[in-house]
Amino acid sequence: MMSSVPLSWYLILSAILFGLGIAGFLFRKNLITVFMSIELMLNAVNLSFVAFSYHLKQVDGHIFTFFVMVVAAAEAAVGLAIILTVFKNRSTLEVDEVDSMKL
Amino acid sequence: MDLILFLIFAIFAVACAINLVIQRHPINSALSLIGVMGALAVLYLLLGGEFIAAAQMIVYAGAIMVLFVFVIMLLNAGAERRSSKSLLVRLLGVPLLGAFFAVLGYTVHRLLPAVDPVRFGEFTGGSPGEFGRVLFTRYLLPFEVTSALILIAILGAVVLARKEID
Amino acid sequence: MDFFTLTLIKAGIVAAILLTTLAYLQWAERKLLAHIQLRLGPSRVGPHGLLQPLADVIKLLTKEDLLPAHVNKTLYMIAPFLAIALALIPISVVPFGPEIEVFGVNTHLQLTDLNIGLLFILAISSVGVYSVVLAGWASNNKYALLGSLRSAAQMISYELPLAVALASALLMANTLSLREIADSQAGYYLGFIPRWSVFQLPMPQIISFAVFLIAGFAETNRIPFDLPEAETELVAGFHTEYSSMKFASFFMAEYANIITMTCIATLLFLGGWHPLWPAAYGSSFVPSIVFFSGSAIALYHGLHPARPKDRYSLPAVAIAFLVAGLLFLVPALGGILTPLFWFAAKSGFLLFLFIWVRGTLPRFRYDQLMRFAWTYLFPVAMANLLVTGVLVAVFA
Amino acid sequence: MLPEILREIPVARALESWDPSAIVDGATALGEAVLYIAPEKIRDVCRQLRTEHGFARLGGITGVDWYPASPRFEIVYFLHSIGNNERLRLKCRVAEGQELDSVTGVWRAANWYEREIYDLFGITFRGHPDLRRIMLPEDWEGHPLRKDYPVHGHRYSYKDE
Amino acid sequence: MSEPDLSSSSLTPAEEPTEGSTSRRRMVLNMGPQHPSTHGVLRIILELEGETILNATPDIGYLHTGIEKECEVKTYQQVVPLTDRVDYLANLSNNLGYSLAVEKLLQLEIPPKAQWMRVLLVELTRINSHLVWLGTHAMDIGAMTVFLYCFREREDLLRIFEMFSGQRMMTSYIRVGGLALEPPRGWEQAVGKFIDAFPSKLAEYEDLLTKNPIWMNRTKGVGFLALEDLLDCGVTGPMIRAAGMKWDIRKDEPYSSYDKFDFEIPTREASDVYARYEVRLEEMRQSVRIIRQAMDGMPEGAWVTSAPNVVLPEREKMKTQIEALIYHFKIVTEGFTVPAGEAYVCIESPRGELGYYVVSNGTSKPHRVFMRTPSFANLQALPDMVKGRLIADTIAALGSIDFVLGDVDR
Repeated sequence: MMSSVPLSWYLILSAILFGLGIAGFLFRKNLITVFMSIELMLNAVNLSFVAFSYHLKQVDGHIFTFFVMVVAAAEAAVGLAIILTVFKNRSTLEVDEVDSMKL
Repeated sequence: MDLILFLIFAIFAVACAINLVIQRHPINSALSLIGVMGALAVLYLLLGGEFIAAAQMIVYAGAIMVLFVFVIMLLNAGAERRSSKSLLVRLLGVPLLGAFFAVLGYTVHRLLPAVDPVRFGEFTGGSPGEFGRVLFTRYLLPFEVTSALILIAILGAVVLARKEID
Repeated sequence: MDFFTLTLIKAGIVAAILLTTLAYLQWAERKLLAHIQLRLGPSRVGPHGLLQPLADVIKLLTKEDLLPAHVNKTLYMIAPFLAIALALIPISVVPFGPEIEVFGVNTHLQLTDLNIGLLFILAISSVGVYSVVLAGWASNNKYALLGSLRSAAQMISYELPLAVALASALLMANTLSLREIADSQAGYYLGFIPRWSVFQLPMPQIISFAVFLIAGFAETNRIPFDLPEAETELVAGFHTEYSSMKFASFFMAEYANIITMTCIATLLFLGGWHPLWPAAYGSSFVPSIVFFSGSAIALYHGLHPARPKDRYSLPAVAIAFLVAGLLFLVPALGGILTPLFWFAAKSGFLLFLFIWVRGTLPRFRYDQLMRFAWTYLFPVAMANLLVTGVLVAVFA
Repeated sequence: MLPEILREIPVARALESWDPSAIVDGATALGEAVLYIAPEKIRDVCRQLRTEHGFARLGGITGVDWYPASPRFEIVYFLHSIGNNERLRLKCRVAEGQELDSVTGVWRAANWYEREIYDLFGITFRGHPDLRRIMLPEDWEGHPLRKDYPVHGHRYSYKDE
Repeated sequence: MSEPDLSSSSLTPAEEPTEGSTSRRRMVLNMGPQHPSTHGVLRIILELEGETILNATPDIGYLHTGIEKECEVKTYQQVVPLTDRVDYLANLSNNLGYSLAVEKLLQLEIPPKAQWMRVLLVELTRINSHLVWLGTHAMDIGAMTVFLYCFREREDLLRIFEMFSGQRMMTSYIRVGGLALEPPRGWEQAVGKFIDAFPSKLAEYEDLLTKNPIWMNRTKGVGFLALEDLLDCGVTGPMIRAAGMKWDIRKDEPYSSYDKFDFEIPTREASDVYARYEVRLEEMRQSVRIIRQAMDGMPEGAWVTSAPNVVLPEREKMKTQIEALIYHFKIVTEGFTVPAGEAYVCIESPRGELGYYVVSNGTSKPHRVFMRTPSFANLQALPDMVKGRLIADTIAALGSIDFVLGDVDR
């Protein structure tokens, strides 16, 4: 049937997004961009959850996704607060330059 | 119809994700990420996740990413400096990544047992009612734990971002 | 009839009416505000300035579209586009009336009925903040940046009480589909008290209605919460650097958001298209009576004109009103138009409220605004949600 | 050297006994008292007047150009005591190029007035915290309120245009 | 004004702090010279952290027109129209201050009717000026309707001024020696109608503002400056009365027969924007009281003094008597001479102490005219009022100072 999509395509998309997330995480130097790459990976995983949920015809995958979102929200709040503090103390966002434990 | 929608939004998501990685200025990356999230929300809808699609927009795109954009604007963070990479990396990086994804896709496609293709409307368990029923019965404990987590995160963020008392 | 054809026809009608309303809402605002302030308002273009919106559109379209040199071009172009798109989308799930039959076709007075209609609107409106933020950021102007920073903080803060206020109304309606929400408020207590959400037992939602309206004012950046574009402080806030049609799209977006907000308030709290009292007591004659009396007033003033040109314009208005009133008496049309009348009347009243407040109140200071959201509005909305939840659990 | 006419003014007598060399001249005309103060003493006199005689307010400072007389300028201080409902005018005769002590330390109000005189008369005040032009652009040439400044025919173009 | 930090208050516009410096989060915002709420061309250089103001440096001079210099090449009577343009919202007060100074030098006796007319007109000017202040101040804080209400009444006032002088704003109606023209027929009705209606209009403004919680939130405790600081900065007028100092030149050094009028000096203790608002509103009520007294007790007699060498003769006399013709010729061609000397006269303008210091060298042109304008001194207090507050408070504080840029820059 031409108009439907194999489930595996969703999973491949998820894998690609995850891979790009990793790439961003590894190659970017800006703390905020690194952080956003992590969010991208989380999103990729969420897509697999929802896809599997469809496959199993159960809502549990959605609930997992929901929890991931909530945790991501908490993570973003704390993470951005840390970034703010780092920037306040060192006035840079480059990962390479934030390398000492103390000022 | 499903296929067209899937292709449009999948390609859009991947394009945005690539843009996220290659853009030098964090605000562009953030906007790309919002694009990815919007595309994913539509894909969730195609998979029958009505509530989760709305939540994706409200929580992820509407709240978390606003926070990101807000912080970027507040810090007035400039573009990243260009780093000197070796010629090898520059020439081979992108083809290698493409090849890696191709292998990955093939593997996933092969390993997955043959199942029915996704048809829109076949699974309606993701409606808000159904979602809520499961969330507040089977997953009540995790739900409560998560709310505690959120509370702690709020406190942590407030403590961290607060002005130093001098 | 084919689903697509039907939807296309409905989309056309809704778009036409919405865009006209947008233009004339602005006219109405200027006119009303002018009368509140004891002046005339637009009166040059057309009778009573009725062609003013058209003139404005022509003016804005033909104005030079400036692109300042120092802006981030892509984002600068995207922002107004985003604003107007995100402001117009939500209207697609708003129902304006019950199921009707036209030329043998049964259809709802609604573009599409999503079972997560309200969530959809929330989702779209939560993304709406980006247009403001991007406009401010891309303008590369300090006033614009300050305006958009304020705006982002304000919209996020007020979305919470707004959503909580909605939640308590939803607890009683028990659905997310806007049409079912409106239908859940049909009927009357003791035969005459409407079962609207604001009156409904077990917990009348008056408090959440008030919270919703206040947060709605803030979400749409209206006085007293118009800090993102507080012109005396930040020149024009986030759209300082915009001109021509881009500037106009921000304004259209603002008015479209106001319309969406009033529609949601009407549907959730004021019973949608259900009349104030039952048809048994003659509520279906109200539209005709309103139009007829309007016609009589216009005719009277046309016969005793204050200005010479009123001699012709006011009788014309009277005739238009007379025809409108008669249309409601036609049995086939009355069934369709009466619910629409009630819906429009309630939304119109709320729109009037928006304008009235603008003519009355000064502006908050930024920190007061945030404090108001977090220390008054949010706790009140939460408490109301709790009480509603308990009462619904006890009585349901 | 207190002129006879000022003997009736208590403030003048008190100043005379505090520092005989402070007042160099004085006059009363039309019911207004004017004291001419030695330029190098102006800050001390002002401080004395403020702390001991209740002149809490400085109404203003201005200059008068008596070109071509010498010394050329008169700097006029308008003092006011709200408590005693009394007004007093101090004057300093200043030659061109001569500096004067700033009284910003006595009244903050003097800040802009001294800047204005610096701007429009070209008289420098020693110890002023922020002596810049106030009315005219920073790169303006000349001092317009001087009598030898042309009234007509002046051209100016902003430097950064 | 505290000692400004020279390094940070550089005048280069909107200087971005250099990258990596510790002050990177400090933003320099140029408020003005074109800005909706600076009421003219005032520039304030704000140093911000977020929206908190670390430092504010007013930069004035954008409206400097050199009026003081221009006075030196005009005859004494020709200076009067220039004084209109100093404080263009209270031009009659400026006319009066200058005329009083020259009259003092000439030692002219002004007939009672002219004096009472002057009081009446100056009080109308005070209402006019306060109306513009209230309207724009309320507009700045977002109350748009009050602005239009105020301008409705101001329109009536401008019509009255036009009736008297033929000009709505630049009236030049008070001249050396008395008034410019005989008061027009029917002025009693016009003024009477206005002051009968005005108290109820004041109540309308108060309905919209005085008890409005948002208004109170925006104004109470904002722009506070202690009385000592205000005195130190040379602030006068309603601002100092709002800090509890009961000092009004009309009472303490009465001029133009103000001592014959019965009125109160409103004071408040709070010294914030709200207190200044209350004081000015009360001043408008007192002005109505003074105007009513002036109308009821308006003396009969000449509206201009009889000093043939200063005041132009009547038209009829000029055409029939040779002395009058000679005087007319002399006054018109070269002006009147003023004996050498100097005089300082200050009056209570709507904004505070308005002093005219006129130095004469015995010719028909003043040697020097110094205008001690209230706005100039009052504006000096701004930085202290807004330091550590938010941008929105700057707007409120600016409005409460009620400066006129023409008055600041001259």
